[in-house]
Amino acid sequence: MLAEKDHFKEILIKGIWKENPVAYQVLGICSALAVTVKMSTAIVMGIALTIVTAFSSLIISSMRKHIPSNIRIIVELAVIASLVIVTDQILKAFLYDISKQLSIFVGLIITNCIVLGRAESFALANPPADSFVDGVANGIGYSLILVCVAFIRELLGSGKILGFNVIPGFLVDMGYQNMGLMVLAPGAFFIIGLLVWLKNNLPGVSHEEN
Amino acid sequence: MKWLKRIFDKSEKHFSGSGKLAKAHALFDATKTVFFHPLRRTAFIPFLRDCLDLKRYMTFVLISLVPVTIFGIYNTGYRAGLGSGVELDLLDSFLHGSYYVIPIILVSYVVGLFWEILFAGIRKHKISEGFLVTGLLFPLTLPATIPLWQVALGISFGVIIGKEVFGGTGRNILNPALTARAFVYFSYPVSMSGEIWIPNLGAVDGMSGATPLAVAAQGNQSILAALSDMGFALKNLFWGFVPGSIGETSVFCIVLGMFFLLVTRIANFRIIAGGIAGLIFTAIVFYLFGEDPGSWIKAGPLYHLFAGSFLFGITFMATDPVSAPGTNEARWIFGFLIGFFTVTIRVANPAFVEGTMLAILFMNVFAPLLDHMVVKYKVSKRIPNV
Amino acid sequence: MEKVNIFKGFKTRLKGEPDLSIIKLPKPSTIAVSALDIPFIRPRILVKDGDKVKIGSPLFYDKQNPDIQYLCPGAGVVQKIVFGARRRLHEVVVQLFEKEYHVEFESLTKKALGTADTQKIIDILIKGGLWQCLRRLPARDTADPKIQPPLIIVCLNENDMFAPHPGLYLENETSFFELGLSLLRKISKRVVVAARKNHLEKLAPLNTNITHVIPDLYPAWNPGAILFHIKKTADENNAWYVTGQHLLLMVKLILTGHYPIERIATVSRENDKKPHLLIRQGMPVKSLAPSLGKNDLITSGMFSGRIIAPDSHMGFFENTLNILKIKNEEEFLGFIRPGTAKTTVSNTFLSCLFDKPGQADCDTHGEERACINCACCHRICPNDLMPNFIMKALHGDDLEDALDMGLLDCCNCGLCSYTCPCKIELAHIFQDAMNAYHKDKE
Amino acid sequence: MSEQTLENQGLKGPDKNSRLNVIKFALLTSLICSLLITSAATGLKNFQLKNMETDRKKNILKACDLLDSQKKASKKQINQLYTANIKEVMVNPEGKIIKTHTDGALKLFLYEKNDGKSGYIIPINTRGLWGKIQGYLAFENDGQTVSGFSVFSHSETPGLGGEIESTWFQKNFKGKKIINSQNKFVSVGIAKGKVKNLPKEDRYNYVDGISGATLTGKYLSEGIKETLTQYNPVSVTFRQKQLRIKEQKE
Repeated sequence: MLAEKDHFKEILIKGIWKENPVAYQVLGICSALAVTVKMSTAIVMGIALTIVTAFSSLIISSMRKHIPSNIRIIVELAVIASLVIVTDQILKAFLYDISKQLSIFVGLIITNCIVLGRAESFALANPPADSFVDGVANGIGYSLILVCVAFIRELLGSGKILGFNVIPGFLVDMGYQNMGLMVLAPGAFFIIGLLVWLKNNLPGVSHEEN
Repeated sequence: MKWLKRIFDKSEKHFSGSGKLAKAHALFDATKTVFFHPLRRTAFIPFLRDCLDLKRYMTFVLISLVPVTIFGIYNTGYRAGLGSGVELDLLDSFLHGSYYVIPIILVSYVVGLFWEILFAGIRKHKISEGFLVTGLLFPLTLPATIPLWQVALGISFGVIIGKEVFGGTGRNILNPALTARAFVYFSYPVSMSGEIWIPNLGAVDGMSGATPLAVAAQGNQSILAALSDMGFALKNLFWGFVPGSIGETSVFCIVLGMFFLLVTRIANFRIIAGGIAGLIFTAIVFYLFGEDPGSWIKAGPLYHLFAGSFLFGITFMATDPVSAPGTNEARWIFGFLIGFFTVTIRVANPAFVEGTMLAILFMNVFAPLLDHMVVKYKVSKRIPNV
Repeated sequence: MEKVNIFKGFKTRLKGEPDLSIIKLPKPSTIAVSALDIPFIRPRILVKDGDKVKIGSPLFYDKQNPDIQYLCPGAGVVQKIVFGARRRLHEVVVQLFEKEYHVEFESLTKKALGTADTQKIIDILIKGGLWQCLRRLPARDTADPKIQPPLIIVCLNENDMFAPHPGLYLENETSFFELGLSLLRKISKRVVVAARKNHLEKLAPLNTNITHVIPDLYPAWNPGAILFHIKKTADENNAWYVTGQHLLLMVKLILTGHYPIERIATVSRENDKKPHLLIRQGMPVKSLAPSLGKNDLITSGMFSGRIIAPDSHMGFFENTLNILKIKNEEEFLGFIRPGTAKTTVSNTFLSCLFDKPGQADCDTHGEERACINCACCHRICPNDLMPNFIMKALHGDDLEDALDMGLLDCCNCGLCSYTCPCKIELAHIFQDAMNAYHKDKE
Repeated sequence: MSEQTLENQGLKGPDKNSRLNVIKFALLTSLICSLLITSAATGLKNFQLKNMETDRKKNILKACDLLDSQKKASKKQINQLYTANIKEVMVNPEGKIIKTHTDGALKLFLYEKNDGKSGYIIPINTRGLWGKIQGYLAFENDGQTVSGFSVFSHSETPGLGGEIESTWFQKNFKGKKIINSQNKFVSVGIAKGKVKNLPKEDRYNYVDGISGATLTGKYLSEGIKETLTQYNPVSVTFRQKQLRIKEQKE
């Protein structure tokens, strides 16, 4: 039982930090650029992706012994696409404002390399429970980076955190301006690049050292 | 100069090995080599070497920037006076201008140097002279009213993202000074775009109005008439008595610097000539086939050449050897396309009227590709020898 | 006479050009054969300390090519055999006798030389220790006697700017030289003789034999540069070359049966106009340049030679010494001085306005920096290479790419390193890469 | 672990990879997936439509200041406010309210607040610098005073043209007139720079511009003018005889 726990823990750490999908595998950059202007969208996107990845991994893993190998990718895509569409519909129904801001990017979870990547590289070769944990871990890893990037972009670009103004008035009076670049897509590029750089190079943070 | 040498020799031990200030060795070394040209015997063929080194190379770019800088300071002061309704004399203009411009240059150098030293310390290499140029070029492309903290952020971005992430001078693909400017331009558009910037003596707010490039004629007026109405006659643009970024206004001073760079062959004439040719060609094409008489389409080549920052960019930014192509044929293409894109962006992109910066950065990215194509072509022409 | 169009190169004049008189140096007490200036050699010693040798006795041979022997240019006792690091042979020093004896080789009369079999001549040359004067491009290793070369280039000038003037060593030797050319024509169908434009007057008696005229700028007389500009097909890349002096020696060997030991050499030094010297092969450096100071660096070619230790001897291929000043005073604010007396090919010093001969010193004049892609190296390369791109390709271990861009066309003139404002050792990098490639291919 | 699994797959391989099996599996998967999607789409459709409707209503309410753009409001509140205060009507080009749809009919929203203030809202649909700008412009019932402006969607440069969605810019419109002192229609425009630098007689017809976004302002001004010219008969009607929701209800 204990060993089981450690085993899951290891998968979790691997997905969230050591082999972080964005910072290490450099997957899912496209949506990371698009939805990180605000933290709220980033969080919702993170949750959506985590759910889709976790359940697609679970489903595919439990079917892995029955999926014919020559239509493997198509089956995986069908499962993922169905999950994505359902998620999108739910968002539209219950979180309309955010789904409007996420626009097509929820739909594009289908093409998010993380989901298919985990299905291909992990779920096809591991039991359902492991795959589910792995999907969750990777989803959280992705969300973590997304939220970090969104935090920086929202703070610098709009002077807000989760929609609340945090820049004190006297700073604005002294001439503070929001950094417009952070609102543009390249801003996310720079932030992600710098994060990856720091993660892989800062002594003590980098896992490559250990 | 013996005493100075002695000071350096004495303090060397603090900066090296286990000295207290060993972390600042790069700074010490940079300072020392400025005063005393280092001696180093040749170890490999050829046993004699040219006297030109990178320090002198970069210093010459600085020298070429002197006229532009001095005129920029004067013009800033003079404009500030006009903005407050006073006509200042030469000295007063200069003093007032210094009050605005010198802090910008200082901030740019100090902050940039801080990053340079930090990276030189971590990577254990020497401070590269290229920064001397970046540190002055960047402020010259800014309006005098820019807040100093934006200057600091800009130069930090330029040095880190524009240069150090690639491994330092010589390995960057973009011109760091332009990268810094682009950062400020997109981050703080209010301070940087569309309007001109005249500090107002005493008041906090600057005045603003349209830059020559943002001028659009009203009604049936032609663009040329509109420009001269606003005080942007060709003569004023040539001498530089117009508002604008600190170093970019005076065509005359830029041409002085250009001449110096060309005579000393620091700047490659192909880039400059190609650029001017590209600009004139494109401007003429637009002039002949364009429709709208009130827009810059009909401004003609001379106005396109003199207004905005094209000449400044093509002379000092595009000729940066690191980010420009290294083959002669590619340099012609590179220059020509910068001219072409400058006019195209000015005419076709209403949001970012000043196309030079975007054109140069864009072509910077393509420089290695141009080089690659030229090299491949030359290789195909060669009698193989393997 | 065909004109070779070489436009790029080192056009500045330098101080210290030797004048055109000849002085014969007295006989030295020691003489040596150096292995340091012989490319790719893996020597095996044939003598030991105390052995008696004659002029023409073999001292060592090349393990890769045992036929190629290096002969002693004097008769005496082997005094010492000098080894360097990792037992690398530096030189074999011979203490000379008062009276010297020759080893007798087979000789031919002038007439017999004209009709002799090619193989016979080759045999005499190999035995007589002068075959190695023929070198093969691009690696500049010893020519292979079994192969017929596409062409042979006779370089009247050796590698240095101040190498012996051909007009001097060819004076009154026209017939020998013509014999030499006929000898080369037996080996190859095409023989190219290239002379510097301003040497033509002095070479008037030979004018009918000169096939190509080269401009008067360094390194137009480099065989690599000549070949690059005259070659039409890829087969010609492996052309051979021989210097004018060596060709004369070869003829003399065949005619006399004695190993020839005399050469014309030059010593160049700033602010010093030295005469040409008639020396023996392998003379001590000190007897050529008696007044050496501590601040002197001695090389066998300013742009493409080697550094010679003051107490060693001249090499087999070396006929030039340059004495370069070592600077020991740091220049105050040196990077910004107007510089009225600087040697430069750039336009950044006032000295570029005057046509004064420049001074030569062996300082790098700056520190090494990363390449800024200024393409100064391309601007000066006589063979129109793009050294900055080749260097980057080599840096990225992409030898294929470097070869495509013409690495092997490099004539090792050293001008790219000379002109580089970032002080990158381009020529050294290329030489290393070419040597490594050559060794790999062997 | 994975090797083991691969082995298992290998053992089971020939069976599950038979052509019949592939077809069966594909059909089954498609069936389940399509069922899932269909049920989700149909089951949630009503919620989604309602959401879209509410979003539109919210923006209309914002334009006439019935809803504070800073505060969040629940769907219920929005719907209540809308039904209580807003009425959607069609007008013909002459400015008369019509019951049935005809060609050239224009959409118009009438509002009446609890404090008695009433007026009308015109939908704005114009080109911006980079894309379409959609919004609502609200008027008081004198037919000349702007009472509010809201932007529904746009794609202008963030920080420059994008400022049109900021509160200060939208508040700017409040109290501006669309006619000049001679009672001639001139529309309301966006100034280059600050209104205080304009000649006195123009100040009521212009709002402060966004610095650095001259062109967004230009296009928006043009768009507003065009729409207002179309709607001019309506405004004229209002100036002469105010229309009220209540009258319409009767």
